[in-house]
Amino acid sequence: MTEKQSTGETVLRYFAWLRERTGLSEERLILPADILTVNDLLLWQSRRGHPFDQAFAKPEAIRVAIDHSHAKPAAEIGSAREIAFFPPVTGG
Amino acid sequence: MTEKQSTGETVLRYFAWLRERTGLSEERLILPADILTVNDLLLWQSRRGHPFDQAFAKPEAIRVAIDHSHAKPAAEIGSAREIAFFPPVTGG
Amino acid sequence: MAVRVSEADFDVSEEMARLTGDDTGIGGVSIFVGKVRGEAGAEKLVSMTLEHYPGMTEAELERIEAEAHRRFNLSASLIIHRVGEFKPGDNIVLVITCSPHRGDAFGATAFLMDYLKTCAPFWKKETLVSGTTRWVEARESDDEAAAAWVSIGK
Amino acid sequence: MAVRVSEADFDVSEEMARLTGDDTGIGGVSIFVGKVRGEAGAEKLVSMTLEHYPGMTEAELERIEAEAHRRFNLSASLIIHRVGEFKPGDNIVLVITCSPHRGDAFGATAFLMDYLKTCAPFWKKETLVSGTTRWVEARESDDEAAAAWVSIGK
Repeated sequence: MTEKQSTGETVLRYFAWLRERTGLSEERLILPADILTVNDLLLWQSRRGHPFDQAFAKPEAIRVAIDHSHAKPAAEIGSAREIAFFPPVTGG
Repeated sequence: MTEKQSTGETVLRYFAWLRERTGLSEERLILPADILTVNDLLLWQSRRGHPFDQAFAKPEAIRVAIDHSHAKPAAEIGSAREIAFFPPVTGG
Repeated sequence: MAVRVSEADFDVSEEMARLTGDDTGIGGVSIFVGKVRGEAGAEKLVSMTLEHYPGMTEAELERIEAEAHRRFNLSASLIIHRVGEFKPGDNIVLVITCSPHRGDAFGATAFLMDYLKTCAPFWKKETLVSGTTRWVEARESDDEAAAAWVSIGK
Repeated sequence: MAVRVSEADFDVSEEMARLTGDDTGIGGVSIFVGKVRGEAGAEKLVSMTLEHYPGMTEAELERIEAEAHRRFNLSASLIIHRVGEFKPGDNIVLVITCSPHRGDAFGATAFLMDYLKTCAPFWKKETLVSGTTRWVEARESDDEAAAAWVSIGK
């Protein structure tokens, strides 16, 4: 654990219907120190109250990227600077 | 057997190195009545003398089309109006 | 190797000419163009909006492209994906791969499209004639197409 | 459905635009362009001549195209094959297939190229830097590629 991680801000980004349901495209905050994995973060979001509780009610429908790379539910947050939430992609 | 077949002329066409080795792109002639299949025809060509004997020395390297459709060695000549001889194709 | 995310349309001939250049080692060029379809299920589409994740999109497309170059013998490749608002018939995506032999080009273009559809952070929102808007849902068949490469390609 | 045998070069964008027209049912366009390579084995190529069998060529291309439409869900298709004398880098063949879904377009274009290479009566003759001319020999791998469709496609 670096000092940067425990004191630094993380940028959270929201895309597609997650952006619409949270009403946010981006926020900067200091994550609670006990959030270690993507799963922890999704659980925390679902307990954050309106509008996050509804947006994150079905975490299995949500994909997460840490610093521009896809991250699985068990992945560790580590010293992530930017974490993004979005539905499964539909480009192409 | 129609009268047309036994009396009519057949056009023989030659492509790629078969055209070069026979020195012919096309000839019209009445085929001997005992040529029934593609195999018969290839054998006849190989016994026709110079330059056909050399051009048709390896019949397995030669493909045949009857009236614009690929024909296997056992295919019957029938009342073919145009028979073509060529090496395996190399387009595309 | 090149990737581009752009609102602008692309010209297939121009992009192909630029990509092949004077490389006479190229024997086959495989191109795929994805277009906006005019129907969404039983309903007619008015428009489609494509949103993406700037920064991650480019990184992900470059990763996918690099993987294609590891798996296939490629002389050159290009991925262009458009973002913004589109009408039925508009171009969405262009993939071009060049190779000495056609098999590698065919394989690489299919591989790139399958991975792009399941990994690149783009999202489509449809506006229907009825006035409804809705986010397109990911198709299971796309996941399966991408997953198939894991077993056969590595 | 269209086939064309021509000495003239083709423009991919133009041909694609003409083929898709205003059909908004098309979601994927798969294109293949075959080009003259500058090397023939270890030797450098000066030019390549393409001979064909007028009459049979068109008939064979139409048969192959009709078979592709039976096997795949296609909205439109085009085959252009050039004949005459060419330099390294020149275009030889263009195949375009359009479909509601990309899988059918990818499959049909690969199918058309595999069959075209083994069934359509074209022959290539190379002129090398050394002055030698030689007829290109058919590749076994092309026969195998075409044969593979018999078992999986029917």
